[in-house]
Amino acid sequence: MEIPLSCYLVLSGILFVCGVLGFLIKRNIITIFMSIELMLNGVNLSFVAFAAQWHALSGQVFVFFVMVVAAAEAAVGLAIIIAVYRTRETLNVDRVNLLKL
Amino acid sequence: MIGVLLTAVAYSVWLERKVSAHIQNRWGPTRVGPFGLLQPLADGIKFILKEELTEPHVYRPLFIAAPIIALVFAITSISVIPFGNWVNLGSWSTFLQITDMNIGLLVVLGITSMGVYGVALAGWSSNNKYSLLGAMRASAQMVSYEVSLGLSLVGVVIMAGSLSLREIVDVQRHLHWNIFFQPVAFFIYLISAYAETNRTPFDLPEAESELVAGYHTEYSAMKFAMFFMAEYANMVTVACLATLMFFGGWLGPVFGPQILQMILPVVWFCLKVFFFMFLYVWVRWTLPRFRYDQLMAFGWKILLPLAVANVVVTALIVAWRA
Amino acid sequence: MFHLILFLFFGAICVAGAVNLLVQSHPINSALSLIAVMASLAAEYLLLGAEFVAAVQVIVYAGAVMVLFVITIMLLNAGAEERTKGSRVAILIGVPGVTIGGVLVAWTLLYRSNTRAVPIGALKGDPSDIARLLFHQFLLPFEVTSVLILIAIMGAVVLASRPEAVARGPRKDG
Amino acid sequence: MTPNPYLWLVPILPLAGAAINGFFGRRSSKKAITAVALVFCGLAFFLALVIAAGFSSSSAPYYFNLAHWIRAGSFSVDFEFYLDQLSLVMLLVVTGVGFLIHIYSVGYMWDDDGYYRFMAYMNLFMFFMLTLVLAKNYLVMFIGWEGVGLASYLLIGFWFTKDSAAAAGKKAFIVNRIGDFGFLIALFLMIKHFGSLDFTHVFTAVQSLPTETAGVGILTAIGLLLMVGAAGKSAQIPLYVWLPDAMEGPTPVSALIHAATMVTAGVYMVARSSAIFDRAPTAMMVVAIIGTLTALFAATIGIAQTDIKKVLAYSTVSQLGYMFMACGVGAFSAGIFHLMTHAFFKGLLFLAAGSVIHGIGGEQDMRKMGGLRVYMPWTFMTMGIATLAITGIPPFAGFWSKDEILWRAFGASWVYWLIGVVTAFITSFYMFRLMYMTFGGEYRGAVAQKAMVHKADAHGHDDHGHDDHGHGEPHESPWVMLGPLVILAVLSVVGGFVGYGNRFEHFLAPVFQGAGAVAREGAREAGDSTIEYLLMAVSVSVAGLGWLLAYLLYSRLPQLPARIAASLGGLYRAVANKYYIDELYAVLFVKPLIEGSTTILWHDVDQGVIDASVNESAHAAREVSDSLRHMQSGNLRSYAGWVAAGGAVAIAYMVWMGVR
Repeated sequence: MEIPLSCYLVLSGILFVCGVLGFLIKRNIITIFMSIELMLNGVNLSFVAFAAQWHALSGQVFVFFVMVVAAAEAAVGLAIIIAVYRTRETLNVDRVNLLKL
Repeated sequence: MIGVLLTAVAYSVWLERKVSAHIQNRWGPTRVGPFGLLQPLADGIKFILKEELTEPHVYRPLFIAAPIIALVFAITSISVIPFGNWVNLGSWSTFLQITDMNIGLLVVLGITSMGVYGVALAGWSSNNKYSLLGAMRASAQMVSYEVSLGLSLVGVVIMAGSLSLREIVDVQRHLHWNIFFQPVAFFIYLISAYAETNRTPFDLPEAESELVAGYHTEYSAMKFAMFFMAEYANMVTVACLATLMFFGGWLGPVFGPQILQMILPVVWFCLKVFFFMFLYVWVRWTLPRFRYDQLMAFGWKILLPLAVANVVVTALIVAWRA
Repeated sequence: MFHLILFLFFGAICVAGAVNLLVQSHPINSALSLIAVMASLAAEYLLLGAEFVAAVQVIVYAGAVMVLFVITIMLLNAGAEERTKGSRVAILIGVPGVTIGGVLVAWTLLYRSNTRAVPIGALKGDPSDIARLLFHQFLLPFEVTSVLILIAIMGAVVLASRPEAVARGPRKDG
Repeated sequence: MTPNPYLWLVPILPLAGAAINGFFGRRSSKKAITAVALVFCGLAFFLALVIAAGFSSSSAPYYFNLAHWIRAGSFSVDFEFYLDQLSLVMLLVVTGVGFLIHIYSVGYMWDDDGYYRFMAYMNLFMFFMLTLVLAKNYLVMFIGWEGVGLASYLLIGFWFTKDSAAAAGKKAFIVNRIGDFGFLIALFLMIKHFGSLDFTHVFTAVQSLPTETAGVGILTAIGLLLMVGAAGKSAQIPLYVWLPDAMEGPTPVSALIHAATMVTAGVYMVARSSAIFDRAPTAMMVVAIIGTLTALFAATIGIAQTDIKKVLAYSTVSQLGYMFMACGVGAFSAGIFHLMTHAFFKGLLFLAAGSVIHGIGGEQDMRKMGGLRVYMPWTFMTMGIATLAITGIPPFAGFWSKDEILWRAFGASWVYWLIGVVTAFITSFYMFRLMYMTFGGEYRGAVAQKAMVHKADAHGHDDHGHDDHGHGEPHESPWVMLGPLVILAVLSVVGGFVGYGNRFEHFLAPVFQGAGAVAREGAREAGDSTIEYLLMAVSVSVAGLGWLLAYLLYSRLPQLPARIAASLGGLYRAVANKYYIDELYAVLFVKPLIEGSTTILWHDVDQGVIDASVNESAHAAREVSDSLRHMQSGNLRSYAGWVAAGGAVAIAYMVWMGVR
């Protein structure tokens, strides 16, 4: 029994949509950031699925790069979150809507 | 298999108590059984029978989940460790390893890296500043030293040309143990492994004199036992890995009848692991504890550059010889 | 059949984790469900034959990135989120938009595409093969990402350290 | 054709000099500037001599491909240089006369603050002029063409703090643009019809076309347009008006650019395009008519001018008219011959005039001169030789070339000849008038006058040890200025013998062999030596008459001219005011342009349409932004909502496209 590629892609789509929804409805900035990671993961899955479909390892290499970028992004992003929290003393994005303090 | 491992864990506790006692010129456990050999059993019964305390101020779901996470990951990592050579019983032939994967080493690293969640969540969910401090220290320390740990193994991987633990052992035949070719990597690995398992001289997370008991301050009975077992299981895993990577795994003189030929590799393997377990205890009672900033500085400023240099040199030599 | 069951099992964990991420109000729970998603995604990768990617997924994502998240949550002592209603747009336009887009994509994939089935272990993602690709064809991107990481490290250090600490320079006794 | 790798060095050397002086001159000493300017210019001259030494009338042309330039489909233009007999003559004239004038400039401009600038511009001019002369195709020629225009603009407006100089520079530039417009269109036509701008290609293509005897064809159009360009650059009717004003520039500039070299570029271009004109008799006739009319017209204006340089300027226009007349009747080599001799004597005249102006402290009005032969004998002598040359007194240079032109013109039509002879008479008259007014009689200038009228050449003149309070009495110029005068005087004397026995024509024959067939036949018909000598006698005697008249009026009876002027009344005023041509142009072109620009373009189009649309769009943008500003709430999730909605729309579109 083999799984159609579309199943993997739909799974990846569900993860991505969940990520976007999380971005939209979550207020905690850390959770929003995690939603982004969820989106990236969803995309990664479609990369790997396509790699398997087309017998091209490049897809997996792309996943590797995405992970690297995600790691860098997490480091910087969390540092930014810490900096934001230090100045605003809140993690709620609805309260972080002014450029000036 | 898990039973074997848990038994090994239990007896390594006994070993530790015994050795430390002897180092301190004491006798250690002697009452339960000959040489106190049944002491682990008694300990187990005690842990199970003790009252499960769950303080009201903790974050309950994670407080309960944390020790389970810690133990599960600690035990899972043993699944890809090969502990012996091929075993042939008539027509049935197997390799003494639960799962063989050609990325076995990465799996071990991945699973051990997950172990940090148990510690971190335990400390955080306890809602106790000592626990939290201990957890933070543990997380930072484990994440930091994992880098050096992984890099120290890269040299070996380059020499073996594979990530499969079995193949790594296979290339060490005829006493071509990696300890002779990668001494720097070995010591980096050893130091990082001690930090990774939160053992002295890197036991900052549970430094009794500063943090009461670190992340497991609030734990008791079976949940505490789980952390305890996870720690020793991790030690066993790390010791196994050291044996496989640097000391030729199950390789050793094999002779005698067929049954002996099948058993001897396992014996050699166990002996080597035992040596490392002994070393743990030995070091624990010999070296003092680091200060925390010294620990981090040592990890990032000395071990990491050294590991990188080792990788570069190894790669250059391998490339030159190829 | 076994393959399908595994796929469904881990897929279910993925979806459940993703939904749980949305539902949970406490960030630490969201983080844990995200870890579950990532771990089961690693299993999915194994099903697809991508062993190396699976291992790296566990090591990098679950073992490093998410640890950072958890540490940050612990450090900032983030509590359950407030239910503020800051954005009507996100709820009234964004959510339906995403839902419609997702449904459309799913519909297209399921009923309008003729993608072939993926055999189990279709493509062996051996570390050596990946490495060959990475260090030949993708050498430049690889090096560029290494620079990116370096910059990210420096940026993170500068951002996260307190301004006065940056101005004062490193402590002498450290 | 023979490749010659040294060819490109000739133009590049002055460019290097210009660059060095231009970039570093401000901080260099004057000696260094002088050395750079002279060495690079002199090297170019030397190189030209070396090249000329190995070049004879039978030599195949040299060429050198410096670089590929334009490649567009089948059309291509290379940066190529080319040297044949025609270019060689021009090359020698430009570098030789140019070098002499550079030397002269050292003395003339020494005390000017912008000395380095002047030298850099002069070298730059040399570069562009040599590019023009050595071009192998029309586009490279056009670069030189525009470049000399630029150098001319810079040098006319050299004293740009003076309004009249700046205005004269602009005038020259703008009038030249009109000519360049015609030139450019001619180039476009060539590209369209011949697919090339290379001389060889174009002329080969032209020769396969029939002569456009009746009607106006493409060749006639190209020829006329080229003539428009030439009229602009060489100051022919109706575009001559810039040249007299260009005398605002320093006198060496007038000598080099506005007498000897640049203004003759038009003649060179017409001669170079002889193959085209040969097939377009109508265009040729227009060239001849314009040249003839210009010669007469400018000469009459020259009678009544009192500014020494203005007289010479109109004289230049007139002489250029002669050259065009020659080209128009098919005597290209005669035109080039006159071009060469004219370069010698007109350059000499200007330099001598500069020496005079220099010697009496910047005065240009001839009414305030007089008796200068006593003070500056060398200047007097050399200028006298030049005058004899320009008036066509044998055996001076001008005689040979002018006579050749007149004879050939007679071969085409007696009308040309008649006007040419009348012009020769007038020329002789105003030139000797100039000589008598300047050097004859008593000095009329204000010797000790303190408040001196610093006219155009208000250069510093304290170089001779005079104090600031006045110029003292007139004096001879230093030898650095007189040297070039003497050399040019020698050339003005002997230069004409080059053409003795049609040697010059034979030398240029390879260039014009494809052209001038019609004209040459006509010339042969008139080639009766009796008639030739008769014509010669007429023109020489006419020149003598002019001299005599000038002698009578300005030396014997100095009061008479004023009375004649008074009795002529309106006519004299018209001539003195240059027939009001400038005013006419102002009324016809400049004023309507300014009016139209102000009312229609500025107030209606610019303010009413362009500005208004800009303002309105800005206003509209503000309105829209004001309403959209509320979208930018600062809330991260709202932004994400918009992004998500946009993504959904994009997905929906793609799905729809895919499904459809």
